[in-house]
Amino acid sequence: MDPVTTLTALFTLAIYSFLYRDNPVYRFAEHVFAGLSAGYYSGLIFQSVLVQQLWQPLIGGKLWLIVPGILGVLTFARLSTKWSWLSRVALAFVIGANAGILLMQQLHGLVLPQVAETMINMGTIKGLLVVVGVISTLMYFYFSKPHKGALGVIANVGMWFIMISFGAHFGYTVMARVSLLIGRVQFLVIDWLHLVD
Amino acid sequence: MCGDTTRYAVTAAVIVALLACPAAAQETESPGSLFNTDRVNALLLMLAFCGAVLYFIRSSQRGKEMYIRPLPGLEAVEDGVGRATEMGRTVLFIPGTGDIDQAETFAGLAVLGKIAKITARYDTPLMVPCLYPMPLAAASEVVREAYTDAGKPDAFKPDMVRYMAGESFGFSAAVNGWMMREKPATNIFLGQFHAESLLMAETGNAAGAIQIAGTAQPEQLPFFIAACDYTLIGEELYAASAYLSKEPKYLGAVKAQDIFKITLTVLILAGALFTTFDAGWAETFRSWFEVH
Amino acid sequence: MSWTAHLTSFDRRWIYLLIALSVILPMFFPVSFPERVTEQTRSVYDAMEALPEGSTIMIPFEIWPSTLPETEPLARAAVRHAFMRNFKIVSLSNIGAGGPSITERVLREEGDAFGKIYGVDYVNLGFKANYLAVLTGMGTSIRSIYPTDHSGTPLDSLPIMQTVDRYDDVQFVFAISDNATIEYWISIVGARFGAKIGAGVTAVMAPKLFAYLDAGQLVGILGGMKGGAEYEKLINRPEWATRGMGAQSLVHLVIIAFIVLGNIGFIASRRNKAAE
Amino acid sequence: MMRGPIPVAVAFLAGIFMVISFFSTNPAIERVSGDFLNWVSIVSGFTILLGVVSIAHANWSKIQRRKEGWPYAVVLRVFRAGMLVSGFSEGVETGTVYDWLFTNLQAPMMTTMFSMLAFFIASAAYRAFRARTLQATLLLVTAIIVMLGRIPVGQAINSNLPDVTNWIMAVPNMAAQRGIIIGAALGAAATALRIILGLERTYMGRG
Repeated sequence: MDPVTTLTALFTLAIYSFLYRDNPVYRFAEHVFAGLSAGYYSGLIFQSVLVQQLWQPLIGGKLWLIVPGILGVLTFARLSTKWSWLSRVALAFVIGANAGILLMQQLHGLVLPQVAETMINMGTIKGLLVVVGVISTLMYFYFSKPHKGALGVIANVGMWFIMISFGAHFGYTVMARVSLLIGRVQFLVIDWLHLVD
Repeated sequence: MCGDTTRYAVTAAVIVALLACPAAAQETESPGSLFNTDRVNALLLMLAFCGAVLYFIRSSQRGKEMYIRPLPGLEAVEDGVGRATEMGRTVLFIPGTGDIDQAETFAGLAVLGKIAKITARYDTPLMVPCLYPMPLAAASEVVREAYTDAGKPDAFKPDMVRYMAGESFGFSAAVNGWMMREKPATNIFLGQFHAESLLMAETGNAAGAIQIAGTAQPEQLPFFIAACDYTLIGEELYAASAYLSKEPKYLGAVKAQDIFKITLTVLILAGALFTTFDAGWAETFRSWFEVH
Repeated sequence: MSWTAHLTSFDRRWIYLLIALSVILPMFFPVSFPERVTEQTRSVYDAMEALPEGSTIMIPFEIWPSTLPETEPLARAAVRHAFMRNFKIVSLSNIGAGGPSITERVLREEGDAFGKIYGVDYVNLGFKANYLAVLTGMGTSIRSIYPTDHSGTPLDSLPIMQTVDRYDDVQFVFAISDNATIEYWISIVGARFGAKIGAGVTAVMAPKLFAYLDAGQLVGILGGMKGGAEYEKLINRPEWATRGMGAQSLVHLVIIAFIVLGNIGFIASRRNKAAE
Repeated sequence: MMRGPIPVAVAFLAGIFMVISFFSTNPAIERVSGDFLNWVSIVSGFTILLGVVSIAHANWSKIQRRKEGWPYAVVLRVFRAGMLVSGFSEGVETGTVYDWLFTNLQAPMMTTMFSMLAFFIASAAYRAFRARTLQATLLLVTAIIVMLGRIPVGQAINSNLPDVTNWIMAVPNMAAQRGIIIGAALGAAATALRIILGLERTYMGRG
């Protein structure tokens, strides 16, 4: 048995031991895990962003990259109480740009095509169900009036559709989670213990 | 609010400039035009939508009452804090595992402000674990402010809002361990959640807590519904935060979205009817909504 | 305690034990079943087949190491199909934690098997921060976001990148994703920049994508391990996913049995109460 | 007091520029927006680094005060330091300490935590999926049909099951997903607008 594989296997089992109940072994693994996940791709950012995307092009002559460089350094002003407002400039820059992208992405990339493709022939069962389903689901999320009367009926139909879709999600997701468990068990049974070829 | 006026004026100027461009573009018709005429529909939709949102936010700021229908999970929030107070145990609140630029995080933090006021009033222990540093900082301020507002600034402890781990599974491992050891009375999960939803909610159930959850991620909702006592479904989270926080910026937005839901419903229905009865203009009508 | 009460109140640990057994046991008695190919999987295959040999496609690996048992089989199946058709592959990842190294590993291993050369037949651009900026920026120029590939080689010195600088230059995007980034590939890269998109996603993400499939915003969907197994069948190379599917059946049946048992107990106890 | 308006103006200009570039195919605007997005990506990289740095000092107080469980806090700090020091000093390529810790400890533990959901999904479904109301029944019946329709055994039980499953996915499920997508998109667009106009400042903190 390879010692590294054994180490990995022991940590795997330590995490699974939580299924029986909380215990010191789990607690140890939990803290190792939490510690590891703090370092979390710091080195990668350093290489791929600071070196490849900023520093090399900058010394290669793209001088205006000094602007994002300065903005980036400003984010660290957050660590000082007096200058922390400067870090908000950098944060606002990123979040503002993202908001600009998102505003159009949501309206143009999602709302328009999804609305257009619901304008379909209701003469078929599928067509009728789709139009009714989309409209009633939308109306379930209408908050300005109590769900009574006609709106109540429509919202209720919407809830049926939503529940079917949640059932479908659930049915699909079981396979997703079981796949991961199969992966872990294969690691323990095959890679670690070599019980099966 | 002259700042607002300036902003609106600049926005309007930009929009007018954009609108003026199609005419220019048609004359030149070069491959690179200032305004892409294929996107007129997106422009109109954006203008109408932004206009509606701003209009309703303004009228809410001016004090217009905005009705939001009662949501079943909401009373449960206050009852849950009451339960924790009676039992002398902690309220666990997680504002999601999304970063600070997510709508669900804003909604979660808005509700947190409300809950922290109640826990401050009754001296109920509160625990708010956060995944990312920015929401952590924002949550700290929200809770501190709530305790100050409730007249108990000294009762605020910095470690009420806590960093646990920088990645969602490490975070879940830590929160789960904490739940089994501390046995909180009430767990509230409101924000953006991913796979960790059921990891934490099922453990919280095993630990015997009353649980209230809400997220706009549809793929996680079946699991919150299965493991929690109350679940806010999808946009109910936004409505709930508007309802509890009473902030015009949220109330007005919910109202504008409602208007748009009705409008889109009517448009969809009209388009579908045109198509069904093969009206001559069905294709033209539909093409107004298609993207190229 | 009445039998109905027993049915509704197993200790959860018995359930855990049965789930564990139903995953472990099939490993010792492997079975495999023929996989029926769904329409949404076939359309991805057809879209790839319809491209002329030598086309360039983009395969982003938006996956975390934690979902590899589910996503790696379908990623490999798609990469193999692409290499079988002599496509060139441009890859990248917006998942910082592990994404670029997964991309590197899968491409290198499959590339070696097909005798493909890095930089000529495929390239790994790696990771850059902020997927919204990355996806939008690549619409005008890949070079503006990625001056170099993952290991720091300037893009201009790679033969494969001589003809590629924006989405218009690739004929198909097969986005592998275990998270919501797939929706941004659809609504930014697809809707805004007009790229043709196929999706290879975890089974969790798949149900939502049916709305995009129906609207023509997606060409097709490979959903989770089953999607992978179907694709392996289409390209005639049954491997990881096909093997994994054998073990799926028993666990699914066990979970269904528990749901049914719980409901029998529930309905019976409700009858008892009504009778009292 | 220039502090408030500057970040708000920056967010506004950045957002509006992104909206303008959406509507334009002008080569000059495209070039500028490509460079601009590169800047955004670079600054985002810094904010991630800031996150790593600003949490590096968490958990100190527990150790100093020898509070209950403090040895665990020491464990946490040791591994955090290992990850940070190796990540910054020697990078993340294969063969580094960072890569070793990530590949052999962190990634397997992530998958293990994730795979625990296979157990939790079973116990939650068993406990909660009861045919109490019509809605609950719809959920659980759909779930069972879809589960059966996705596995080979389901096909053996009834050869129509895969087709029924696909119909559920493509019609009622699809319709509900579409309704949810449209509604959620409006919500996200409203949030984006509030950020651009400076009405949403939660992300900046208040001080």
